[in-house]
Amino acid sequence: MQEALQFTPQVAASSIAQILWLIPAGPMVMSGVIALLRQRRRTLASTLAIGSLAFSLLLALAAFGHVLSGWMSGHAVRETVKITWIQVGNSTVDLGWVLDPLSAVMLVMVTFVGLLIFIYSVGYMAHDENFTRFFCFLSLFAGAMLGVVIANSLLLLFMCWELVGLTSYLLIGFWYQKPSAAAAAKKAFLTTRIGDVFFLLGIVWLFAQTGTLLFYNNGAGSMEPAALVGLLAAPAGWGLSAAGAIALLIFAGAAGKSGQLPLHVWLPDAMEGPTPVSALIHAATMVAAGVYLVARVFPLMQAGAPMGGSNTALTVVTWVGASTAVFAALIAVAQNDIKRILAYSTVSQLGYMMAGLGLGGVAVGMFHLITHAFFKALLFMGAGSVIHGCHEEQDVRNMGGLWKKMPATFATYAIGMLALSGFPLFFSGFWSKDAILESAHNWHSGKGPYFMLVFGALLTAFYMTRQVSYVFFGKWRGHGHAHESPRVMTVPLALLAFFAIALGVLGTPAWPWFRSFLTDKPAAFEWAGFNEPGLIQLMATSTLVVFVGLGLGWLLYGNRSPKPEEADVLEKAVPPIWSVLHNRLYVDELYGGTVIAFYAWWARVADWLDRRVWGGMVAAVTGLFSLWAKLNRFLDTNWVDGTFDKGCEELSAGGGLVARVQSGRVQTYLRLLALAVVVLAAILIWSSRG
Amino acid sequence: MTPLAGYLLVAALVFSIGLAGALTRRNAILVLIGIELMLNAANLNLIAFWRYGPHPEALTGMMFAVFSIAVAAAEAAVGLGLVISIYRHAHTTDLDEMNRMKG
Amino acid sequence: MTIVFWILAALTVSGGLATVLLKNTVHCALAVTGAFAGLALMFLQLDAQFAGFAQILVYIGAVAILVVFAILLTRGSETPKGGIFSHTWLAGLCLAAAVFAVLGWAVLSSQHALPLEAGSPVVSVMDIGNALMSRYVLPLEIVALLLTAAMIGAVIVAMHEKGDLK
Amino acid sequence: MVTTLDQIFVALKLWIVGLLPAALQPTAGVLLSVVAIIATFPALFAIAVLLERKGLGRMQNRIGPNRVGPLGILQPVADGLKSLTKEDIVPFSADAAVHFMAPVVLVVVVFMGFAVLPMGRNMTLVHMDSALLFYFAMGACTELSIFMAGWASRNKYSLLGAMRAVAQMISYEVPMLMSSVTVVMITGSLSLDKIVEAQNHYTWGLPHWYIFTPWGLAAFLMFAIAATAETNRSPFDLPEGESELVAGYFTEYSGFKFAEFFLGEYVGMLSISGLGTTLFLGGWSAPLEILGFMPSWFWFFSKIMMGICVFIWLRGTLPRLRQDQLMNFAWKFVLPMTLLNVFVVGLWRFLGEGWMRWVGCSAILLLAYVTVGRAEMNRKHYGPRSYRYAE
Repeated sequence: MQEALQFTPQVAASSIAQILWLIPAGPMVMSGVIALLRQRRRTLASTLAIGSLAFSLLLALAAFGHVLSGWMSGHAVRETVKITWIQVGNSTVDLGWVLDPLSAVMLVMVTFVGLLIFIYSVGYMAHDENFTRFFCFLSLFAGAMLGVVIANSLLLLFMCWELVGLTSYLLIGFWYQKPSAAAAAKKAFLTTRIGDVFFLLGIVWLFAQTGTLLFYNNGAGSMEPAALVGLLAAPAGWGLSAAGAIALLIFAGAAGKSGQLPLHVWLPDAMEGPTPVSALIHAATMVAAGVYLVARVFPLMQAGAPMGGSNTALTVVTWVGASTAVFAALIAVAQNDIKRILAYSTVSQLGYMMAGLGLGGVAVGMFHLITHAFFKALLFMGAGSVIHGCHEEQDVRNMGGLWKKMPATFATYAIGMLALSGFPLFFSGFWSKDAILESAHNWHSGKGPYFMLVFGALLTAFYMTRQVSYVFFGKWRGHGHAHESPRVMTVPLALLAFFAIALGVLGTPAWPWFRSFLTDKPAAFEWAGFNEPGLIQLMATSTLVVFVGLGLGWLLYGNRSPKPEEADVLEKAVPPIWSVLHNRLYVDELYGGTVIAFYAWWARVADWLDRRVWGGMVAAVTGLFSLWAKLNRFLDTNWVDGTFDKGCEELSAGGGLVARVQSGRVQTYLRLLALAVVVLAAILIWSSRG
Repeated sequence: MTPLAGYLLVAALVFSIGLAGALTRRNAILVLIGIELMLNAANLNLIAFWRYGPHPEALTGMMFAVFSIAVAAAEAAVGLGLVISIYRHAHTTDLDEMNRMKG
Repeated sequence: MTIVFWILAALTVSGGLATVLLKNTVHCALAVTGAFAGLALMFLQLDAQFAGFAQILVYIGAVAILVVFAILLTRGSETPKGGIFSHTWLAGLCLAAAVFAVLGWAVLSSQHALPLEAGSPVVSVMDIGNALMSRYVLPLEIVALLLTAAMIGAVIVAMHEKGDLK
Repeated sequence: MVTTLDQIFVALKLWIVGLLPAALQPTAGVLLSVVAIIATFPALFAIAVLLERKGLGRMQNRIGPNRVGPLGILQPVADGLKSLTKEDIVPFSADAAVHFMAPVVLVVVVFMGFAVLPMGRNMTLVHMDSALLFYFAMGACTELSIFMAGWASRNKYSLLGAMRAVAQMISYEVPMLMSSVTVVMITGSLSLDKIVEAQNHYTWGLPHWYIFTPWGLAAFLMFAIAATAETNRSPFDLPEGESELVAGYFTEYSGFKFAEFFLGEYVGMLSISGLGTTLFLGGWSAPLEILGFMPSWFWFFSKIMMGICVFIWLRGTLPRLRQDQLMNFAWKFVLPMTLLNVFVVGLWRFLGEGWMRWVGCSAILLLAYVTVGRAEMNRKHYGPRSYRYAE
């Protein structure tokens, strides 16, 4: 086994693709450097982190431009660079990275949003004494995520994936002195681990099947037709092909990272981390990673699916996504912690993305991912700025009337909220969600997801309205007096707000630029895009739904300022439902009652076995031996000792005799030495002459 | 009697004299001196063998002697230092009174 | 067997004997110096100039002085009560005699094997230097290390615990 | 003519030896040279004493000896006669044998040193391959004799003086060796003849003496200091510091033994300056090419006498050091500097010909001397003395 790291660029790879690795490398190296800094070098640390990420952003833009120009000139760009990592015999494990529209778009998004969040956190963490450590972790986080994005090999992707998990653990538990934070960090780590186990299984299986982990390797990659055909051919039981099974396993990993239904519990608790971290996790990096993974392996996902139809994997993805969307939205309705509400909304939006992937393919899901990244980052940072302004107050009931107190925050937050709830025509959220709904509507196998998603949209509009009216309208119910946040925090908000609106342009049915960019079909702008059958009605419906949601929310919560201790409107209306929702549908309790209880029970059983069964045996054996020992003792005392003691006395006497030789006198020893020499010499001579 | 034998006999004599001194004197310093004498006798042997040996041009014996002289110097320095420090503790250099290491 | 050899032998042996037998420790030190000188002269007689001068330089120039200093520092010059010989002197003497007997026996019995005449090697200091720097460079380095270590050790050992000497 | 004058002593020796039967010739040759040395240097010793007494007198605004003979030239003779005729006192409790041996050993050893000094062209008594080593071996022996003198006198002043002397000589022997090693490194030989030969050629009429190189100058300065200390001359004359110890290790000596010590000291000075001359001042070679016509032995002896004059001058000028100052100076300044010098010589050797090695070596040495000198000067223990009274 020879481990050579020979670097084999392929002919097509352009210079920008060659140096693509610099994008994640920069922040990673910088985090290493920052780790070496002393705690006091705050400015230096933040400068290094931000600078490195800005550098990555420039590179990402360059890469994007490269891809864009290639796309403009009509041929799809997909350049890969391969590094042979391990070579065993003739089977190699390759790492590598790929530059194609998907990764290019993702790179730009991550670096840009990440950069804004970095700048923002300079202001937000200004008073924390572990500032440097924070930036160390932060840039490592960003670097890992960028690694996930550019990875062309499932293995490299998995490495960075785990790195993301680790850094998320570190960052969520950043305020480790808070027990809740530590617990949340542990929870996040373990929960995602569950998904990752399946993911790893999928990877191994894939390697066993195809012998490579590269996605694209001019025809030899695992995401390319040749391999896929082989995978489809291989059966895996339960009527699944190997492709389907592996796809599901990988999806489990993705579900873990991006908080899909069974494994979403860690995401809301992750709010314990500092707000910029929440923003980063929820908007740009971590949860996006799951969706991105699915998008990345989409060829595998849809392998064997009939044109426009679906296969097992996609169906599962769709249903999980849809149900997550509704489920989380329901919970979000009844939360009072400003960040928790956003967290659940993130979960539900991730459900939308997954559903979009399952229903409409990469373009739909990714488009929502991008737009969501922007406005969710916006919302989180807005929330952060609110919390910052209200002196670390997080309960929405203790706020209110902030719209005069912090106008900038309010304006940007409102934009983000409207975008999230899909306010028609002007906001990116509307178009991306609309695309998902459309594809759900046109889905061949059942309308279930469609209705669920529509309901989800309603709820989204509702709880966002609730939150905003709680926070920004009514009378100020907090203590102390709130203040606007510093410029370093508001400027990023403004930027994000701009993009939250502008990005919509890229995805209108009239000019589906984004879709065509990802799916390599050049797109022209024609109004005819709207003439698709049912499209207008669809848009109308979603608009209607959104307005209903908004109106309902305003009706119930608008402009009234309840006492903090006063019960919520819904609570008064329908207490049981409220309590169920307020307690997050008892999922944590459910897990506590089932999984954890099961383990506890097992532990108790094992304990009992230990005590009773094994312990009993041991006790029996011990008793036997002790009995035997007693017998021995009896014999000893009575007739061994006599003789033995005699022997001991003899021995000690002899010892004394010998000890006399060691008189502690140098010359005695010297004498013995000399004697020995004499004898030795005599013997030698005698033997030599004889 | 060949010359070499003469040198060897002298060396042997000096060696045993040194040994006798080391074994019989009570003063630690004189014991050290005796040891030095023994070392010198050994050096004489080396030189004599080098001189009368088959390959004098190989310098081996002489080199050995030179190195052993250097080592002897070090030994003397350390040994005398030890004697002095012992004297500081026990206020004597009489070996008969120095039997702290008695077993 | 030249007359010179006999003189030198006499000088050396008498010096050694004096070292062992004399009462006054300082006299012993001086006597041993005589023995060293005799040995050095023997080296010279054996055409080992370098070794001989090194012997004089090291033993008479350094070791003897060290010994003398040690004697004065330990008040060793006044003869101790109860004789200068340890009470086991007889055993020591017998052993020494035995050693001499064995060695002498060995020499005499192997006399027939010993070469009669010496080749006359022309050894310049240059040769020695070259040998030291080429073939014996490793021992040289090691000896240098040893000497340094010995020096430091001696200083530390002989230094006053409460560094009031400096 | 020139050569005859140059080689006159050699010729004389050959002629005398030629008169003897062949069997005795080698022994006779050696004896003759020995006799010559034993005759010459005491004479020089007398001259040196006279020179010193008169010179010191002048330095101290005295006239100096001027009674015996014209201008007091015969003063040394008078001293000699006096010391020969004085009673030889051996203290009652002294260790007679050692007390007697000490001066003998000293004188013998000191005279031994001359055996290897080339005193002129073809005027080396023993052509020895490791002459320098021999010389230092002999020098090492003097310490022992001094110790013997001090210890045998059973007198605390003598003992203290002896201990001081021995400590001082040991301390300064090391730098002396080191500074001579530099010359050996360049010449590539321990033989003093070769060393002189190596310096005995000229460019533009100027000699190639080692003192005219940066390292050579540094080494020579260190050598001079060490030599002054080795011979217990002022400012390093603590062993016989009259103010503290009556006369140091030869307090208890009188008459001829004292004269022997006196002789030993001065002959020691002569031989040391002879060695310094040989090592750094080109031995018997002429200071200028055009002066080559004068006999080599003349140059040698004149250089030696120059050395003596320097000794006298120092004695007349400098105050006596204190013991701790002496030791600190030896171990903390002289020794490091000589070691550095050894390194510099290595550099010199391997930088090869050219101006570069001159600049480099001089730069290193200057820097070292300035910095270390400054540091040493600013040390506290060179400040005013603090007395500790015996309670």
